[in-house]
Amino acid sequence: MSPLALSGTPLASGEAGVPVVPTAVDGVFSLLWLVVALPALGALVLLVGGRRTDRWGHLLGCAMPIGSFLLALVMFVQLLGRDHEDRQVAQTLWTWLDVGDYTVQMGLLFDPLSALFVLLITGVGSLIHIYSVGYMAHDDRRRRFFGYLNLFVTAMLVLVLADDYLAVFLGWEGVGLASYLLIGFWAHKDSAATAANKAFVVNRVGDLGMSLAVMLMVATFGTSSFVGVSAGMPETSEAVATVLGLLLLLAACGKSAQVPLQSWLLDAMEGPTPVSALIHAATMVTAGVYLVVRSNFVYELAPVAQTAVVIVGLVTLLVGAVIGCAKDDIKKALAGSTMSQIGYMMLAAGIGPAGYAFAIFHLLTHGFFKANMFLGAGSVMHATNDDVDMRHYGALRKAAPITFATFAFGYLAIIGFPGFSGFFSKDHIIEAAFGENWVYGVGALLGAGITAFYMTRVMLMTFFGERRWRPDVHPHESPAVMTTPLVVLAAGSLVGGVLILGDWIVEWLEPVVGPEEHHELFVPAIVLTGLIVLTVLAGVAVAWSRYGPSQTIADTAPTRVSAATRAARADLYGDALNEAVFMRPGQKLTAALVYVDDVLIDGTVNALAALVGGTSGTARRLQTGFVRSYALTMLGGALLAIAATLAVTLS
Amino acid sequence: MILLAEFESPKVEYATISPLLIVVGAAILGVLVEAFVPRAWRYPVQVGVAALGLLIALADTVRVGLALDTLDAGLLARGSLAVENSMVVDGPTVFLWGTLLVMSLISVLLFAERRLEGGLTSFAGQAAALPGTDAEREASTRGIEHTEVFPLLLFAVTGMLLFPASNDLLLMFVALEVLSLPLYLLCGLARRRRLLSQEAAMKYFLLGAFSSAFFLYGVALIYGFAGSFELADIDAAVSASSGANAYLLGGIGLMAVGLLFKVGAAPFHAWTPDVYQGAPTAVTAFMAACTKIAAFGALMRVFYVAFGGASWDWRPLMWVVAILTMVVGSVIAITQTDVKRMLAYSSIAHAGFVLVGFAGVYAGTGDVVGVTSVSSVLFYLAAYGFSTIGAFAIITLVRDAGGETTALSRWAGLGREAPVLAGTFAFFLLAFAGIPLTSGFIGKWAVFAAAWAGGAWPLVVVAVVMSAVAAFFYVRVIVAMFFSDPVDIKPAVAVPSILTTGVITVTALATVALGVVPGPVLDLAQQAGAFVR
Amino acid sequence: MSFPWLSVIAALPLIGAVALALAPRSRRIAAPLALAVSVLALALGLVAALTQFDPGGGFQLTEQHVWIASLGAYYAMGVDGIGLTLVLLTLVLTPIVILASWHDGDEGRWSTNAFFAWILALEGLAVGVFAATDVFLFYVLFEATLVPIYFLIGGFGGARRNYAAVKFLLFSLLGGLLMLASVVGLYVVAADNGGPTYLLSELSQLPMDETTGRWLFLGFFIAFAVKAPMFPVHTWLPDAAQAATPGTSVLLVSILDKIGTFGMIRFCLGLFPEASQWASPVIIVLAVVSVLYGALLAIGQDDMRRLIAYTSVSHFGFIVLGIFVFTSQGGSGSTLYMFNHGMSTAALFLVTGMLIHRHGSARISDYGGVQRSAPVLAGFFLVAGLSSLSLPGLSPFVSEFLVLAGTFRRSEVAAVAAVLGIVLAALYILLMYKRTMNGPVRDSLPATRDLGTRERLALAPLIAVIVVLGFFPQVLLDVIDPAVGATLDVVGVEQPAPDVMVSEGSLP
Amino acid sequence: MNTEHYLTLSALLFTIGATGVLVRRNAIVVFMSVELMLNATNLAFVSFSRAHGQLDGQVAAFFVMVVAAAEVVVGLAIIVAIFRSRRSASVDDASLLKY
Repeated sequence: MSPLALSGTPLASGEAGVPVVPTAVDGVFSLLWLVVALPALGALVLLVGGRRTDRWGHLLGCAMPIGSFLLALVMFVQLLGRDHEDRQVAQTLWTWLDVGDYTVQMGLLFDPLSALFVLLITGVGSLIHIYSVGYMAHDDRRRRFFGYLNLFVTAMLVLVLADDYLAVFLGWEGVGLASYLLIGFWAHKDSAATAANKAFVVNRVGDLGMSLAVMLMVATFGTSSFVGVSAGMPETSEAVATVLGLLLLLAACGKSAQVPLQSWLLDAMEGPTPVSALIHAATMVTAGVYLVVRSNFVYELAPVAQTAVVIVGLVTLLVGAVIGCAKDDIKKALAGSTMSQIGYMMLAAGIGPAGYAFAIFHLLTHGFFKANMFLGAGSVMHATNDDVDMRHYGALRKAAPITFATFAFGYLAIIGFPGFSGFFSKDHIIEAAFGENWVYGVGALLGAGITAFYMTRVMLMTFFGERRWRPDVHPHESPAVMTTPLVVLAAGSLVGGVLILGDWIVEWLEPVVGPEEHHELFVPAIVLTGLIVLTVLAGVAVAWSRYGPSQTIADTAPTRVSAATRAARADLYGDALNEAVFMRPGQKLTAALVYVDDVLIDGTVNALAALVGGTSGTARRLQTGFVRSYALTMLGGALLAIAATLAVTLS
Repeated sequence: MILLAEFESPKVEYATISPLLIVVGAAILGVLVEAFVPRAWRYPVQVGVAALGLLIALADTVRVGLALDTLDAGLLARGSLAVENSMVVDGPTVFLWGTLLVMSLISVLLFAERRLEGGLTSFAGQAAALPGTDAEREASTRGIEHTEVFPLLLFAVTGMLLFPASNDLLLMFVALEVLSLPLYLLCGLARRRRLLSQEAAMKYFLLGAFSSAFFLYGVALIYGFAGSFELADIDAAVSASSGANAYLLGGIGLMAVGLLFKVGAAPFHAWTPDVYQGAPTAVTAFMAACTKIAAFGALMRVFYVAFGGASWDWRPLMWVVAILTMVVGSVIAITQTDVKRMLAYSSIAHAGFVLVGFAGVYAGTGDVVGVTSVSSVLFYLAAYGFSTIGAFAIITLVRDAGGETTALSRWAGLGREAPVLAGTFAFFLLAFAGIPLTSGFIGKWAVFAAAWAGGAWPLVVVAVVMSAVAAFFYVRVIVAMFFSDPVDIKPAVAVPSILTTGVITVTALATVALGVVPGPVLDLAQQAGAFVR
Repeated sequence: MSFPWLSVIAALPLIGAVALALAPRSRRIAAPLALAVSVLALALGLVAALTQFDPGGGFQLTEQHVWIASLGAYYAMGVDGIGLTLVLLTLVLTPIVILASWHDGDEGRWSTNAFFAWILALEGLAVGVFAATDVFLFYVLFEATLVPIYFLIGGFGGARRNYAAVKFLLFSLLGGLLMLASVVGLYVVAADNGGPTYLLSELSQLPMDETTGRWLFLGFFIAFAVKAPMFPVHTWLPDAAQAATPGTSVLLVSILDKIGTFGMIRFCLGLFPEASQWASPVIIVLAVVSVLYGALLAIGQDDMRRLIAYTSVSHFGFIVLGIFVFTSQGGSGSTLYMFNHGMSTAALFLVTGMLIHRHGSARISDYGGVQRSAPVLAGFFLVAGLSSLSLPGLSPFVSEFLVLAGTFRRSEVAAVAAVLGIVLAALYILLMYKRTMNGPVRDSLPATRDLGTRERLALAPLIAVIVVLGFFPQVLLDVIDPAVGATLDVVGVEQPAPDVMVSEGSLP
Repeated sequence: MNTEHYLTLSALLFTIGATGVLVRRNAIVVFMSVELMLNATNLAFVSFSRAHGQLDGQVAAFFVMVVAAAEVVVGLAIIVAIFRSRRSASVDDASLLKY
């Protein structure tokens, strides 16, 4: 019996999150499976088809997510037309497992939350596919790249559409695989291969949480479906809820690169830039946020776990921001920023009903502007022979004007420049954080300031100041196939804020996460907004003063820097910690065990064999060949036999 | 006290003991043949007499077996006493006779093999001629052979038949000597490596005589205890005696020495490797199979019938001996470098396994037909007899210029040279190791089952571990034959006549049959039932 | 109904083996003939499974004849869902192994005929083992399988094959003989209770006192633990895998070792329910240790074949764990795991074998960047590896998850400890993959020839089965689950119920 | 004198014989020691026969004598053959077969 089940009393159902109660698919929704199947087909054809598909592979690769996007758009519109209560539709495809009392249906759930994700994934995904046609044009393995991308889209769609935690896990690890393949796409580079491994393994640590969470669900509810778990949660104890919440948080930390499992994301930038944009910025890394929001019915009953989510989010948003400040590698700076922004989302998700909608809102806007900036960075790298060091950039705004302009949109969005999408989403999160607890609020606010600083730094070092180009670099604007997606994404970065108009997104998500709880603030919201803008401006100002056009930027990173800078450059010693605590002791343990297995266990076996052999070698010497000694043995044996018989009986 | 007037001529049930008489008759006929038939004719005549005699005896045994009287139903004992109670012809006797006669018949074929030595048997042409002298060479060029080996074999068989059928300790002693004396001689008659052969004979003789003395002294003590040589009387005395009797216990101990010597149990095993190695291989095969069968038969008869009531006194001794025998046989065999000698140690180990069944002392539970100590031992002996004769027969075929080459190192690569032969030998080894689908497995299973049923499960556990150790050296030979390359000169495999080929074929088939469909023979062993007392 | 399906399926390869042994020695005949025989057996097996088998019907396709009356031994065959799964595993893998080992028999100590004859003999015996419903028959076949595999390792292996073959044999024999002691004990118990019998159906009804049952259980369990292999009696496996040809390793690890875990379900649980419960705490600990120990050691290996062997130790730990937690998820998961592990390990052994064959080295450190010149090989390698690390979507995930979920319901601690294995699995597979396939191409390494058609044909079915069963495991689970349920009924442990019953009505 | 004394003597003779087998090297002497053991047994048979008041034991003694005579025939033949080929009757010289 589960000890967890015994402690605590069932919670009153009133405090529960929102149960998942879908209706069966009908009409256009019955094509839901096709949304997943299209990219799956693409991946299959491209990966199994081999070289035969080289010529048209990238086209097929683009067509599939676009097809999915269009389908999803139709369904989204359909969903819009429905009442709140009817906005969860489910399609059961087949029975995945049915063992004993545990059944898992392979089913899809299309509801307001997953609808938004599907659109984001297929939408941004399609743009990035298109971009990649140009970006990977000179790579002889482009077809395979598109195969992997399609695989990723498939897995990501499974992740957000599945209606059972185990099926979510399928997508969860599926995106992990795609991420692994794509980070290691240039596998001939040792660093890429290592980074891919690291990403997969660290993610697996998070997956432990997911696995255990599903096991706990099976043990507690006999099911792991959203429907079953959400219905059963109110009946169970807070202890179970807390453990579930913490386990799911562990999973989220792995996938979303949250502290303490953040270390893989920076290394993951070894992958081609579209990958960084799609997987490691816009979609996959936000899966953790999806999971937390999706599991609102768990977290609502587990305040401790919620607090943990908030703390993880808060710490990560600061850590990510600090790391972002110290990186000269443009992609790593953006990666730090990604961590930080996801931290915001986690923070919001952890706050509960007051923050779920804003977490998703920020996730969407971030999806646009971060993908935009990553692709922009890719475009910059395209222009500079794949150089990623910002100290080798400078003054690129004239060489690549479209890239510059679109990047600027992303920049303005991320720092929360009023009017841009990020302004709205971040503003709401900080507000919600203040509403929950002023410490959260201050942390979030501080993060906003730092964000402004490092993003400005990136902007300035890349596009402004003097040219610090390498001699053989002749920057140029990217082809249209790459800039078009940039433009679209830039537009998204600008206008993404419309989702909040009239609290649309809050209401939209209500069937999933329940109504927003609005906390009263100690100051009017407008004051807080002002404070945020001021903080951002301060950040920008500091960056301007240090990296502005008037400042000279050293060609190599200065070495005599403060301890804080050194720490930030070393990713706040995250890797060092992992190495010291896990890797090196692990290697020692492994080596020790190999020794133990060889010497102790196998050694015992061999020693036993040697002992028998040795005994044999000695004992056969007793057979001396002298008949008299044989007679002596016999006589001794006879005496012993008689003595023994007598002794046994007479005693 | 005993008046002449009471003297009657003893009643001899000729019809019951006729198989024994047939063999004796054949043996005596053999002696006459030796005296009266011209030298050139002796070989075929002797072989014919021996084979025919054994064959007729075998047929007669079947007749006797079918005619056995059923005694009191509950005991499953069938048969009757004969010759003034000095012999007993019962189920086990008949089974043992049958087995012994079959094995002897096969051995005769091995004895008669002439092709391997260029038209001569593998026995010394003239035992009296010194090794390496002109006399010896002349004897072999003139084709002189000791055809006396056949009557000798028949005499030994006589003793073997009599040994387990004796209901009288004195007769048993006589039988012991009758079976031993010809064997001592046979051991010394090898054509090649005469010195080793003679040494084997001497060692066997001296130690055999030594052990006979122990046996005899034990008989004397038992006589002193019971006042009779008859097993039933001794049994009655044992049942009647309250408390421990030193004569009885001493007698049991000393008789055990004599019998355990014959079966080759530790610590009375020391002769086995030397004699098995030195004796002519055909004789070794005969000894390994038949002596063991006869001796175990006698051991069971004495200890179950006469000393059954005192079984708690001798069981601990037998447990220790069984364990010691298995350990000594299995462990020392591991480092042997001579195939023949290794098989000798293997035979010691097998004696240990049989002793496990013997020491279980399980007579079954009346109505349930199942494995008993007697039936399991009988089956094991039959199974082991076939495989061991087959294995030794194969040893006679691996030769070089100096005759048989038994060094394990010279067997390397035999699997490539003569796959069928090596495969058959490997099969026999697997049977020795007790791998399923061979007779050895069923035999092991049976003795273990009997022992366990008799409460001797610790013995079973030891036996199991020792089986694993024993497997190692069988595998070593297989490795040498199949997985090693010949070191210098390839081993040569002589082409035998139909005789040896037949022996190998028959024994291999028997080993398979007893492993795959052991039912009939197991049933026979079970129908042999209990000893008649 | 009276057609002896199982006997025919088992006999066919054996007859094929004899035919091959007698056929003229020819490299050109041997492999195609063997392939034809094994494919025919597979076809028969599929026909039997699809037309004659009813998943809910207990033991089926039964045959029963008295074999050795006085021993109570019967020639009794029959399969339930568990047995059928493993029979199918055997039938599926053998043709694949033959196809993949097309030329492996040419370089051995003996003829190619012998190589394929032994393989077929092994197939026939293995089918017999999985189908035997008589303990005596099972034991006989169980031991008999040692002979072909022994000659396969010793005759066609690599450098240390003699050592490996002998070590394997002695380990197995020691275990097998301990089991023999228990088999004998069973006879005694049966004989005391109304007459000797070795029929599984009758033995399971025997009254047995606690102490006897436990001792007999131990004899069986140790034999199966050696076979499986579990920590700490696993050391023969790495040596055997290192020395054997890849095909032999597949037969050994994917099929033969399953006899151990199959035996645990069929005999340990089926015959000694009380003792199984009594021993389960210790066994669960040992299983968890196997999981972690095997995984950690796998990480520390430089020889690919040893590495895979150690991963199997880890995987077998999972299987044993699932068996001894006595939950339907655990039991069904374990049975499915046996099948899946067979497939995935076969793929790994074969693909690494193909790589090793190309360069003559099994050392990971001798490789690097192979994917550049042999992308198809790398692709197969990756999928095989991913299946070994139980990636969702590939079949081993389902079974591993079921085992873990079943374990969790019985013991959270064991599940939490065992689940660490999935992280370690990622490490050992991906490190091997990275060091061999990825990274810069080693200067010392000549370009790798990519997989040929035959090799692809051998691997493709494996990968296909792995992927398909990853999404549709229910195909097999439908067959397995009732049989496991019946076994667990025998054990008689109450199934842990969910703490909260979610009403059926709320499900869509 | 009662039976015990004869039996003691018999046991003593048996022991002497056994010791002789162990300590003497000459095969003939070893063999003679064995004969001594047999004769010790005969003494025991006869003593027991008298004690039990039966003839059986005495008959046994005759049997033993006959058997012993047969044994001599075979034994001497073997020993002589060995002596001829080795020019030595020492049992320790014949030790080629060992280990």
